[in-house]
Amino acid sequence: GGGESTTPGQGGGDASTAVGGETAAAAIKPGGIFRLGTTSGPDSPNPFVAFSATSYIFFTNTYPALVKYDEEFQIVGDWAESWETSEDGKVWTFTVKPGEWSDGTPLTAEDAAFTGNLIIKYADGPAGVLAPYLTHATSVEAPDDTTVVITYEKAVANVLPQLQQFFILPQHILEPLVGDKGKGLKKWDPTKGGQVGGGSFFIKEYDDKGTTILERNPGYYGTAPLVDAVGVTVYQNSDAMLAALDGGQLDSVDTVPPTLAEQYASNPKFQLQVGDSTFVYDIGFNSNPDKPENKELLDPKVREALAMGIDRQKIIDVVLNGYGTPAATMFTPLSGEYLNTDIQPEPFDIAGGNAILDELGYAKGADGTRQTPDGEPMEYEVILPESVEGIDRLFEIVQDGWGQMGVKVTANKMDSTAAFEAIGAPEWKYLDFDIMMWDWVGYIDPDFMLSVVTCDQYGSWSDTGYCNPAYDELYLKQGVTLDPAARKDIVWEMQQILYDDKPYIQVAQKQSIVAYTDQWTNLTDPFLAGLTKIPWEVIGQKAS
Amino acid sequence: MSALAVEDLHVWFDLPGGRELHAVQGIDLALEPGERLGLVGESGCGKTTAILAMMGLLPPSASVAGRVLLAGGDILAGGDRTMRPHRWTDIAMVFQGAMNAFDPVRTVGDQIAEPLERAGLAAGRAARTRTAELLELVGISGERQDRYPHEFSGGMRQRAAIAMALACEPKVLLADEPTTALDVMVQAQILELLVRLTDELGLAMVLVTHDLPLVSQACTHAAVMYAGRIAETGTTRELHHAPLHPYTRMLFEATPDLRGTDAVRSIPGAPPRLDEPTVGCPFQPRCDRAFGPCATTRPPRRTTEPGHLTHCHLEGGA
Amino acid sequence: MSPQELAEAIIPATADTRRRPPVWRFLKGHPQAAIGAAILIVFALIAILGPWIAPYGPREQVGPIFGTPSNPHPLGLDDAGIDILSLLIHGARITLIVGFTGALVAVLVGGTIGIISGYFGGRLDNLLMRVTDYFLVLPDLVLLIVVASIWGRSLRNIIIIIGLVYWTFMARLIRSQVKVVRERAYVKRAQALGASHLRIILRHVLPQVLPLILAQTVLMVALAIFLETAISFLGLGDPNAPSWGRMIENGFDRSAISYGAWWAIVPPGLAVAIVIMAFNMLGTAAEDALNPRLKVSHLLRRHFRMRPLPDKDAAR
Amino acid sequence: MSEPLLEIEDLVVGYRQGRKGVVQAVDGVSLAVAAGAMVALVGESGCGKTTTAQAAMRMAPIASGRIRYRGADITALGSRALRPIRRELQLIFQDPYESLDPRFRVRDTVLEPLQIHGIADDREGRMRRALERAGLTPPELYLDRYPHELSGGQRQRVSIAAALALEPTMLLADEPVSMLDVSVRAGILGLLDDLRRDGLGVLMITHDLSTAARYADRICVMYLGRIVEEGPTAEVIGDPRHPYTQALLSVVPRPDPDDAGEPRILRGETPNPADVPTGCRFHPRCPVAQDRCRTDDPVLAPAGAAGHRAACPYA
Amino acid sequence: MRAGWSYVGRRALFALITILVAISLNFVLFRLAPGDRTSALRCQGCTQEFKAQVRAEFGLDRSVPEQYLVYVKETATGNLGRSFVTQQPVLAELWKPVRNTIPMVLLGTLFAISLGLTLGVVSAWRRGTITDRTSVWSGLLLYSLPTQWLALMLIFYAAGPLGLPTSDIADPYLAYENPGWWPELVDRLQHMVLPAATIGLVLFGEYTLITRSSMLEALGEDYILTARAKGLSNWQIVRRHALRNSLLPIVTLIFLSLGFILGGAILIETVFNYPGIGLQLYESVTERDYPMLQGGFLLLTVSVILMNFLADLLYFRLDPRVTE
Ligand SMILES: Nc1ncnc2c1ncn2[C@@H]1O[C@H](COP(=O)(O)OP(=O)(O)OP(=O)(O)O)[C@@H](O)[C@H]1O
Ligand SMILES: Nc1ncnc2c1ncn2[C@@H]1O[C@H](COP(=O)(O)OP(=O)(O)OP(=O)(O)O)[C@@H](O)[C@H]1O
Ligand SMILES: [Mg+2]
Ligand SMILES: [Mg+2]
Repeated sequence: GGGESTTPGQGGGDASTAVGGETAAAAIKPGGIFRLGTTSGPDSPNPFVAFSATSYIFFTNTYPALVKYDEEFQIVGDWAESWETSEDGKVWTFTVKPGEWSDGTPLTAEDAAFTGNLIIKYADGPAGVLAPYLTHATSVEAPDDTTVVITYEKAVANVLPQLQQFFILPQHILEPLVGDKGKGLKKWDPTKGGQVGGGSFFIKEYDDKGTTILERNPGYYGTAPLVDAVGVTVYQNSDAMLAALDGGQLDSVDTVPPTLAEQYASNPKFQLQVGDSTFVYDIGFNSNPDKPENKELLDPKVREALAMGIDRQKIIDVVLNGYGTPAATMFTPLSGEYLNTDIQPEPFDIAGGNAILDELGYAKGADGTRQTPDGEPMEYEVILPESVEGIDRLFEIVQDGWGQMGVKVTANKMDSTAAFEAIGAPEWKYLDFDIMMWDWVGYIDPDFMLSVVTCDQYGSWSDTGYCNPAYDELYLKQGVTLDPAARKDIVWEMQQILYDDKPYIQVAQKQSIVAYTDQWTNLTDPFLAGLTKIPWEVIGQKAS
Repeated sequence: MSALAVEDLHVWFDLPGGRELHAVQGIDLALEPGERLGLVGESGCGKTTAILAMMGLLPPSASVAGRVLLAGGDILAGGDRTMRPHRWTDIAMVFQGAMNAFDPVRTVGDQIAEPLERAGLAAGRAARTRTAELLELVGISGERQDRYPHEFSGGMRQRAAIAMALACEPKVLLADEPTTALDVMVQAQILELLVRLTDELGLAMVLVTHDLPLVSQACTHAAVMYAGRIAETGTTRELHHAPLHPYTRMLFEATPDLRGTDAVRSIPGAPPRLDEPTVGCPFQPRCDRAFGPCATTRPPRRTTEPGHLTHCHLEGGA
Repeated sequence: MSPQELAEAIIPATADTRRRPPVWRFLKGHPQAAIGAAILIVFALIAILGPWIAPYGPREQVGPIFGTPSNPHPLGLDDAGIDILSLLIHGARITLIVGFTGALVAVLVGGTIGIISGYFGGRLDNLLMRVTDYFLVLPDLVLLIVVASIWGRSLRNIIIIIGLVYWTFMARLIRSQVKVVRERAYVKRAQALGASHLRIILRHVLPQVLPLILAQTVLMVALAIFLETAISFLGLGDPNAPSWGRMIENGFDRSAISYGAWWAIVPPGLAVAIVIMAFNMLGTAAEDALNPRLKVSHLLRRHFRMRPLPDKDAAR
Repeated sequence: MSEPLLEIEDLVVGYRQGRKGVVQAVDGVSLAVAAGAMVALVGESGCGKTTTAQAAMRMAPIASGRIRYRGADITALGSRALRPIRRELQLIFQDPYESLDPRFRVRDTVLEPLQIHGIADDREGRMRRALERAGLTPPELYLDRYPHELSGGQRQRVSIAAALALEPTMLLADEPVSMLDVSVRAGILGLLDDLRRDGLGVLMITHDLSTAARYADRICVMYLGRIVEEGPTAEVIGDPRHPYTQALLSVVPRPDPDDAGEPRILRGETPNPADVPTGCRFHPRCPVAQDRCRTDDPVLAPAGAAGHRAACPYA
Repeated sequence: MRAGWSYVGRRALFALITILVAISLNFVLFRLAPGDRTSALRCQGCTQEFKAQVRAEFGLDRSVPEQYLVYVKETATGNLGRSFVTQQPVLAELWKPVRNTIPMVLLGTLFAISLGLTLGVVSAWRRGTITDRTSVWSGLLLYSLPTQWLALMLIFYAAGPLGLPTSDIADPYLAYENPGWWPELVDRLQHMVLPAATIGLVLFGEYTLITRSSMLEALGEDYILTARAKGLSNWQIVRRHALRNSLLPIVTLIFLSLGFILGGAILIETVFNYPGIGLQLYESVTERDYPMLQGGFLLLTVSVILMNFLADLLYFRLDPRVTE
């Protein structure tokens, strides 16, 4: 909810540019272990439980998926060699490669059918976490060992982007554990007694607070990785992680704090990659028209005025140390053509904002705080989730700007669970809260982010209580529009609606900053995105 | 030669603010083997300080002048260093509150044997045997040496403290109010014990108390102290029947006698402060026979009989 | 002579110091406490005058992120380009307020319970002490995290939490003291006279335990500040209040360590340490002064001194 | 002798001690104090003297028995009803160093009883009179002093003055001089003696028989929660009947070294009320104990002259 | 010795009762927590029906007394439920971090005890000397340093020069290389040094001060004067009399603090990225993982109570007066 860093498939870098260090290609020495540091740990090795991006990295590397994104964010085959769609777009048939699970059991289409039907069956229950990847699917079948047939109830626009996260699980391991009503699924510990993987790796050792080691799966259906193993170590804070990187205990880290990016960029021992991500800071307003108090905040004009009080550049400078770009919609350039480039961020213009508010009749009181016509001061509490990095500073800058416009806000910081609860309070009716600050980390495909503001997300992903039937209609339409250009138009229109209604004011995109030591090569972009599959077949240590 | 002699002993305590308290202002005492000397006086007159000085146990805030002669040799001059070898082997002590004189976490026997081991007199089994003997000597079963102090009653602890003091067969025993806080009956037991032991072992004993009748009954000699000085020394008989110092007489007059009929009279006023110099006789403000020189001149030391001496201007008795 | 008796025996002889206020006398006799008090006065002044003496505002970006210490900014800049020295000055107020009020809550709650429990004894005492026991065995930091994250983080909550964590110490301590005072003859005498419990508590018991309560309060303030920095460090502090604890947290969170920006972490930590130390100096000195059992030591390297006999004639 | 002011009848006081049960600190004590009389209660430590006095003040838990004051039963009075009694019945404690609040000036200490009992008229005068009566003259010299600025004897006088402020009729003095120097004891005792001559009843607790002999009209000798001998002073001192009294008297040290006597020192420790022997409670230490003493618990019976009673069949 | 055993029995009973009380109060404490307990299921995408189903599964739909009974029964059989986050049994999930924390805490505490006690004793013995003053001031200083800050300072200024790792419990890849137990042990110890040193330094200050004053109290007792009168040397007096007596209050303190350190290690574990129980609980709080929290609380309270009990036992060994 309030989807943040723990959302599936955290946006990683792409279109990244290598900064500093030498980039000349060198001979590769196969073997060895690639050691990665991260500050966000896996939450579970069990796909029915896990949410965190790091867990998803494990899944993409240890479980087969039919398709994947390539470096240009185009869908290409992974386990599937080829696929075709029926006329009506409802039936998808994939031809898959032969492969083996890491315990030697053959990997067949049967596994896909088993996993798919399991998810469909328990979509409203224990398999809820995985259900989005098979939305609208009615069955998965395996006519033979190398053919997977997925049937949808209607034509779906984003089948392939979804399927790249449909992880195929080992039937021979899981089947006995399913239990009554699928109760066994959530209790499943895949790493107990050794995980059985079917991707390029399998989890050799799992430690959600320490180091997880992925070892090469000899029966992998694709090109074998060059490295023998990949280690992922979890750090509670980036200082510890960077110290390990500096000390040579790590080969790479997945995030470099913006404050430190320059240091690494100028250090020849390291390579730094900076690129766009799908991470966007936003300010959300309670958009439920039934909210009893502070109704003035429902007015898009007020929101617009407030938006003009946000110094986006200062936020980028201070919070992100320059490693960010202003944002005006929920999408970033990573979403490619779906990003509505017509929409531009509101200018930072205190006077302009003041003018709007004056015009609306919210005059400044004696203490400089504006008042509504009812005499209520414009004072609000802003919900801040604790886990979001830099949120304090972000808030301070916004607070200053709004303060200059006579709108007073105070922070109410909570852990993310509490924050999400407070937003929905009471009982997912969205009546209590006024303003919140958070971030969204979306996917490359726009579907999920667009869904967040639909009416039926109340109590689920919705963190603004926004509900607009016209918008919902468009959402359904884009979901079944198979023509990309037509779909793009709808998506652009939807972004415009949101910009006008302003359930959110998007503030800035936080770029991803990745560092690795100069000893490694071919860590082509974007090698860490949970969204894409890492090209292990080319990544290796320099020979010299 | 005296078993213990004190010559012109002075003790000062440093007080905060650079001032000084002259707690003991030049006392002389001499004690023959087997002699029991009672040291009496009002609270705060310096009794404890005097005997702590004899043991060299004064705190660092104290400074001392004078001599403490043990069998003729001065043991005070070298401070703690010269003192330590004599402690317990030559001169031992029973403390005022024997309740607290024992370490609560070690057995009584252990603590009695400790000085034996230290002085190399006995160790191991021999020390245990000796400890048992000592306890029997004061009327406690030797088996009780493995008990802890809290398992002893007050009277037993006091007796054990006496046993402890006798461990190294000292020649001099200093007992600081060994019976205060004890019941009359237990007090009688302890006194009887002390008298018996000094007789049997030929010990010289200084018995500090503020109870005159006690001294009369238990001691052969007595020294009456007042405000850090000796008012009068002599045999208990001389002191009772022919006091030379009015203070001695008035003390007796303030003490009710079980069957006596004389009026009991308190001594008016209070002892002088010791942190200010005194002029003349310190007792003069309370004295019923003060006259001319008392207020201005320090009384001289006078002797009537051998061993009976006083610091008083009055001639011919109080 | 027991140490108490000795101490008492000495007092009358030196009673001429009595007219001076005891606090002054105490500070004079305990350099450690005097230094502590002096430091605290300085910090209290800083806290009071903060807004006027701080060179910059607590939000004012005056230079680059983690700007190094330089002439206009002797302690450098923090992760948002704010002058650290100014932040320190502004933070003093919050830190001290939290410390004092937190300690006050602990003292009021713990003191009341301790006095009631100790004075009345019996079943009530038993009951109260069982509750205290439970709070005593709860690991405080953990309790605090739970409560802070459940109730939300505001200064008020932090203060209440601090009180909640520390009242037990206070209650225990006061109770044991009150139990002693209750047995004093003068309390018995008042009882025999028919004085009400309230009167006895207010007139006889409370004044007697007050110095100890004060000493403990001082120590408690140190603990409260300590706890505030801990809470803030764990990100559970009030985001609207710029305390020293939050400065440390900010520095830590924003990678001051890796940046090598020691100036973002060392000064606030030092400030906390100095203030806590000042409180501790004052508190432990007071505690020691109130403990008669510490006045005497029978085992010291130094011993009594010998001096020449006084001039007899002069003495006369 | 006039009507008794304070009467204690068959008093039993038990203290709960740990889990083990109840310690009978006082086990059937009866005595009476008349106006203008001084009764001394003597005995070894722990025999229940203090407890008796405190029970008379209604400050100890009374298990059974009666306390009468001026003929009225006050055993079961509530604290409100007790207040007027507490005005007239005053307790003086053993330790003058402890019984004064160190933070109270003499003035406050003496005024406190008046405040507690809400006596508003002529407070100042009452306070001065009390101080003067306690021998602290002129009062001005003492009014503003703190306890630590007073000598032990003066402190005890202050606590007596505080007791006198309410103009009581009965004093219970619990070892009022045992903590004082000999030189001032006589003064305090003389003061109490004067007060009783003024018509106050005094119950004096002491373990010093010489003191009792000198000042009291009657002596009650207590042993292990019981009174074992009781009678006019001259009788008890001159003709002690109970072996315990005899022993006690024999060990009293005499000021005259030549007047030694034959001490009859009892062996054994101070008895423990948690462990009372069967039969006569004194028998384990008694020099003349017979077989029947082990089983029969003797009661106070007349012995010797009129008004003299002892709890020993061989008295 | 009968009295003694009854003492031990009574303390054991007392500990047991306190544990029962703690179990119950833990239940209450977490029942007081506001909010939907299933929100910790981290299933924001789930339907309300599914949440209801999960509530039923965790027994949250039953009445509070019923829940309490079930909870007590399960707790008694050692079943603390399953973590909301990982769905694994709480006890096993707690054991992992506890296993990491204990050796570190022990190392730090041992360091603090040995050094603090020694310095405290010496300081009291040499009261008023330079040694004393130095140790009092250093004790005060260390006692006053915020734990997390001290840890940061160690990272800043000690880790580099000493070449010590500043995070984690072990070199993550060492085990993978399988170098044998010795290098692994060394590696573990190296990782433990800084966190343990932080604990050690903080406690050391406290222990020094407390030992000193406890020792001073003992040195003021009359039996010390007696011992001097008996002619014992200073060292003998300290060793035979003062030390043991002054140790009594310290023992309780140390044992009590052991339990607290376990929970209080959060700060240190945060700074040093040390995956211990403190960090785990902190995480559980932010994740609203109530079963974990409840279990962790129980674990910590029980360990404090047990430590208390151990202290009682030790007290019983050390102090002959303790029999009732
Ligand atoms: N350590 C000390 N520092 C300062 N003054 C002291 C010290 N010890 C004793 N005095 C003072 O020295 C004087 C003599 O004290 P001392 O204890 O020797 O008297 P005492 O005759 O033994 O009295 P008591 O009968 O009460 O035991 C008293 O005025 C006392 O206050
Ligand atoms: N509050 C109490 N709780 C339990 N036991 C008590 C209490 N007060 C007194 N006792 C016990 O009652 C017995 C009698 O005590 P009490 O104080 O009356 O004796 P006493 O004759 O006054 O002794 P002393 O001469 O020592 O003052 C003692 O054994 C004592 O331990
Ligand atoms: Mg003395
Ligand atoms: Mg008594």
